Amino acid sequence: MKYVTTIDNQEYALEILDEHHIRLGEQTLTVDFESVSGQPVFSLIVDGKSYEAYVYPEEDGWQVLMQGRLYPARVEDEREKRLRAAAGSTVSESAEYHLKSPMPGLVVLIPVAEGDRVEKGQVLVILESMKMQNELKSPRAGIVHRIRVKPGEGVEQRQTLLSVQ
Amino acid sequence: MKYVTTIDNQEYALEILDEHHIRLGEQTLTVDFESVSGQPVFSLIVDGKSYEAYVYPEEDGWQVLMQGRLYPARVEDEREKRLRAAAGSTVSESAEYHLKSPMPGLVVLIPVAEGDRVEKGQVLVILESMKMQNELKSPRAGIVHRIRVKPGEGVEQRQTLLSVQ
Amino acid sequence: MNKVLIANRGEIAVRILRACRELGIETVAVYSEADRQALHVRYADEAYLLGPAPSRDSYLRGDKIIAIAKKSGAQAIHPGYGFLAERADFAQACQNAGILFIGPKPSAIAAMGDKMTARNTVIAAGVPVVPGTEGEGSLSDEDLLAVAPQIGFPLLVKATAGGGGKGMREVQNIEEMPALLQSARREAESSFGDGNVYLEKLVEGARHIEIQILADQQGNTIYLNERECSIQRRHQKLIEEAPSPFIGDDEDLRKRMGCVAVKAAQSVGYVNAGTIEFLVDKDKHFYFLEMNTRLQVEHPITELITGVDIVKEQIRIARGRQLSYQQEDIKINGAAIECRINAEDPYNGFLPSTGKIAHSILPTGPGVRVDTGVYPGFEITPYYDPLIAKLVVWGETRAQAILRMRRALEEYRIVGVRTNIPFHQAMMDSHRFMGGQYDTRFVEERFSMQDVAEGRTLHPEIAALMATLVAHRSMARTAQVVRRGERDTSNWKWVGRWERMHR
Amino acid sequence: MNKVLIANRGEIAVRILRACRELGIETVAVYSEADRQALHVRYADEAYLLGPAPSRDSYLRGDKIIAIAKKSGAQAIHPGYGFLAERADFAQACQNAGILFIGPKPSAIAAMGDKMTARNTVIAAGVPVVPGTEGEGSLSDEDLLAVAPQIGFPLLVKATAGGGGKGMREVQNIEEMPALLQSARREAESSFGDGNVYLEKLVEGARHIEIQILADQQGNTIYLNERECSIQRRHQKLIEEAPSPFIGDDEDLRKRMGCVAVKAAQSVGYVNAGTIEFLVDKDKHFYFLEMNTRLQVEHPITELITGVDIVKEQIRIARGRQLSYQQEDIKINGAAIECRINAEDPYNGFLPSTGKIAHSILPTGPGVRVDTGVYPGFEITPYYDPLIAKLVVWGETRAQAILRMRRALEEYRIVGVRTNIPFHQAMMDSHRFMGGQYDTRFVEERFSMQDVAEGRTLHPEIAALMATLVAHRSMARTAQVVRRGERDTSNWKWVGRWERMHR
Repeated sequence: MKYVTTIDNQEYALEILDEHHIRLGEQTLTVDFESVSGQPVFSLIVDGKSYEAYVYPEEDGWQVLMQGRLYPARVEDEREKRLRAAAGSTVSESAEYHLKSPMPGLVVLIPVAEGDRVEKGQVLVILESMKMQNELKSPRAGIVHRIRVKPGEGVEQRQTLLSVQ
Repeated sequence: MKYVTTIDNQEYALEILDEHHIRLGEQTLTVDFESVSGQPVFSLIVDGKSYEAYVYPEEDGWQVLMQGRLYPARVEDEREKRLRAAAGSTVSESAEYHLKSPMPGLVVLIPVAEGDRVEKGQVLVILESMKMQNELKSPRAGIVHRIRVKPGEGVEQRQTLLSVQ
Repeated sequence: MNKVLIANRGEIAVRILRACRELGIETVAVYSEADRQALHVRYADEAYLLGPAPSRDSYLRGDKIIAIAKKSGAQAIHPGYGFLAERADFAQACQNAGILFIGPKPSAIAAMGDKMTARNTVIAAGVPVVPGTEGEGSLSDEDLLAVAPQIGFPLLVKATAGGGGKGMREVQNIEEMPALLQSARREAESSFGDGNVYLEKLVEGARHIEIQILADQQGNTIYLNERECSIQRRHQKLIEEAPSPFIGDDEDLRKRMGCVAVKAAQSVGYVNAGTIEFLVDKDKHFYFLEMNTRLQVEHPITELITGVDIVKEQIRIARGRQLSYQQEDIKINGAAIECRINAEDPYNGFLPSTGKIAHSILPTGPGVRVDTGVYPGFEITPYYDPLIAKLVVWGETRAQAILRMRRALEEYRIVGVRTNIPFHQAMMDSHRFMGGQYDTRFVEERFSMQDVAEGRTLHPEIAALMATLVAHRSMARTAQVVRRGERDTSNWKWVGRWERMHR
Repeated sequence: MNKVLIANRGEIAVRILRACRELGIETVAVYSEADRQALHVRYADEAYLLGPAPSRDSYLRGDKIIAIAKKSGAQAIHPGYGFLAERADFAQACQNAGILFIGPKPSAIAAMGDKMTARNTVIAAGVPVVPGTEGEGSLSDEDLLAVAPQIGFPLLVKATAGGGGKGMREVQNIEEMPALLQSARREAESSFGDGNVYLEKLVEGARHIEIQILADQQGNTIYLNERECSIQRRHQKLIEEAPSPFIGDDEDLRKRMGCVAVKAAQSVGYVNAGTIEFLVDKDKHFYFLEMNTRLQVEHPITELITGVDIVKEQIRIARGRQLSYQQEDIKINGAAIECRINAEDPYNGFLPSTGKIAHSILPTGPGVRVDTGVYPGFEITPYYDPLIAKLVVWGETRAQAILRMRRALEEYRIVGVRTNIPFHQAMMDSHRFMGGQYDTRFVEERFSMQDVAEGRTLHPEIAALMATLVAHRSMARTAQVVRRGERDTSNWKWVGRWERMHR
């Protein structure tokens, strides 16, 4: 599984190879990673170095508190990164927003109806793809209109699904 | 609910009146009793005195470890005390043992059959009485014979149910 | 005296309980509904409910507390700090009820509790105060402009009714003073409905240094040297140390401050433990700030460097015995630092954090003392102050104490509430703190948690690894639930989806 | 030296890690598969897996440990106590690999490790040993009968090959000696296939008192006074205290023992920290028992009364620096007691107890130090010794230390394994312990946990209340399950019944 993790605007490309091996950029690291006492306290031994940190979920990612220093981190797999890129490229606070499918998939659920008022971050469509259900969220507040798909329908990449204005 | 609790051969007659009141012998005590952190550590405030103890279940009762002192305790409600008295009064290692019903009730289950070899402490009959299911156990090892009742049957106090020899 | 009621909660109640237990004295705890499972209730021989969680319904109910003391047969009440500790009326009520109040006489509490009385009393005893016109009533602009040069510039214009910086102006010279007086009065008028102002010398680079004193009923008063408490945020002390790195080897200054503190205490006939707070400027002039007529939060650092058990001495004094020590017995051995561990989030404006402590590992080992009233499973409620533990270390030197504090902070684990431990870690790494180069404005004006990290090795790639591994597992777990659901009932599937959707 | 490998686990590994961290030295931990989550692994800068849980596959793998030291760049190895600490071959292997062994030279370990060599070496240095014929080879009955009056009665006949009391006889006078010699030889022959015996003076009312020494590479050797460790069970120390209540104010005896200990250490060219154990009889004669060429479990009590950080001195010595102290700097301040908290059940023959620590509250506050390697959630496995924590207290006097230990023991909560805390509580209540009236046989021969309770207030009725309330709730819970089941599916009902039946 490949991830792109961002800390302080620095992106780290990571690939989880198996239980004990991770690729970080060009290096392959041997890791031993355990939760301590079932708590959000984690012990990581990586190539002999021992680290411990609290890792807390955050609304938009994770907080890693290690050695008295807080590292806010965003972890995205390729799919999520594409989702965000797609959302980011079309977002604009004033203009109409057209939700486009970031990947081919199957519409599972559309939890909104035309005319609904939605908040920023509210889920507009749940799309099944890469065997996972993906939430497509609204990048801004507005009114939903022109829903062009329905649950059960297959969609192509970059197909417009609905609009928010 | 009435209990007889035995510590060091001393019997204490206790009655739980409600959440915060207990009768101990002739006294009515105001108690505030809580488990600490969901552990077998208990804090008891009784008429302003504060005590704390570990209370562990034991095969035959409870262990109360308080202020560096262990108090092994047997707690019996009236029904259990009668059960034990009934068992105790007829037990004999050599002679045939006749299991008599310690109270009126309904036979729920007889988990043994004639000719079965049973161990000391093995359940012979489950009797429903006082809205509870009571296990009648064998006071010694032996062979079950002459089962005189069957599940669903009502029995009288001191009625012989079966024998072990 | 063989039974003492402790009219407090939290770490200080536990601290006092321990002293009593070690003296063979029985203890009576009082508690609010929120504190049924608090350590002080668990450790005490007796415990009585006061009332609902809010302090005014529980720990401030002096009447109930005195009634409980009488009912339980406690001959004395220890008030700790906060709550009723500096309430002269409560001390008087104890006396009226025939119960010993472990602290000073009501008259001493009252005298030091009123700022103007305190100021005038200590001035009369020859104790230096911050020069200014406070306590001289309403003065006109003309009067103020006339007196300003005597006080000296820079100075502060402060609202008489004021607080929180409202109506306060810093004045550099006489020329700009009239305009600043006007604006200060306008602001004071609009904020407090009272335009009166007074002048106070601006103590630049001020250090907050306080002297612990002990006084017995036989008239012996001694000082246990100083504590430095300049690391503050919004006037809340966060880190204290003893001895003060600012006083350092200046034994003459130490002695002069000690003697002045003793004089201030004697000026109100002080008995028991107390603390005289001073502001010290960069030229080592010191000014009386106020007297705390009770045990201080930070008393342990003094205990560690002097070997005196202050709480036991308090009880000894209350029993009418002589102090165990004379002034010449009091030495300084090594250095001690205290970090106040608060349930507040240093990354979120130090907002208080509440919740159940799910897990905790205390730092232990040589030279480490933790005074705390919490434990795993205990709930931190919003009703009381956020202090959950005091982490105190001793070292042979200040440098060793700092190194030890670093390792202790790094060992400390608390899960369930956010704490200010990272703030303390940053401070222990700060070059200015290490050099003893700080004043009371340091935290607010010149300290940033990000800046100090410069000296530290950062591990963003390790943090990235950790976050990724946790995220990966969290996702794997969700996937697993869905898979389990498929074999089981269709409900599970939707639970899994729902969980993922609401992550 | 800026990186040290700690070749140990548990509390002592944590203790050494802390010292390194406070000295700014990087640390390398090694661990077995059972110890992945151990504190020493979590606290260290680096950690390397040694192998499976059994010691021979992990902590005794000197070869692997040296390889890890080289790989990680550690310049030194601290062995702690146990495991490889007293293995001359390991110390030698470190030396050969160019790694500093934080301890004495291999030759000193070897000399003190062999009982006969040690005895002869110290005798040559003028150190008193328990009079006897050990080390004189096989003697006939005639020889033994001839030498017996010189040793003096009572004496012990002991099997040369022996151990565990087999082939041991106590002899009161010369008349009964021939018969006892015969039976001892017969038993030794049948037990060990070797009928050789030797004589040793029976030290009556023996106290185990040991002297901590420190020696640097410059030839300075000092003693840090004594520890008394007579509270033992099956030769396992359970409680230690410093100073010894038996030596008490006898500064002459203290000094003589200290000087003899220094002499014994010097006789083998000893460097680093070590301990000379003595037996002391009721007439204050003392006899060399053995030398422990390593850090002792009980070193903290010496630290508390002398202020010396022994582990930091060990590192200092290994770095080739002079001791920080001279003999005249070493004073005794107050009194310290250590209770070894073992995971064993004092109510069940002190059988070891294993399991996961579900909950724990450490005693803290003034004068209390806890050295431990465990925490809530950690699993106590059967692979290593049962020591889970050392509870150490300091008091201004021995009486105060005992009172403080009582309150600390009462505060300590550990859920998940049984501990010997109740044993320590009983001991702290024992009049003989309080009076310092005990010897090495006290625990096994004259101490009963039930007896000492006489002085205590018992609360059987409170225990009855507690047991009844817990039983009642447990029953109510079961009943509830059945009730819930009735509304739900019939399966629940049977689960409830099953639970009740199998309670």
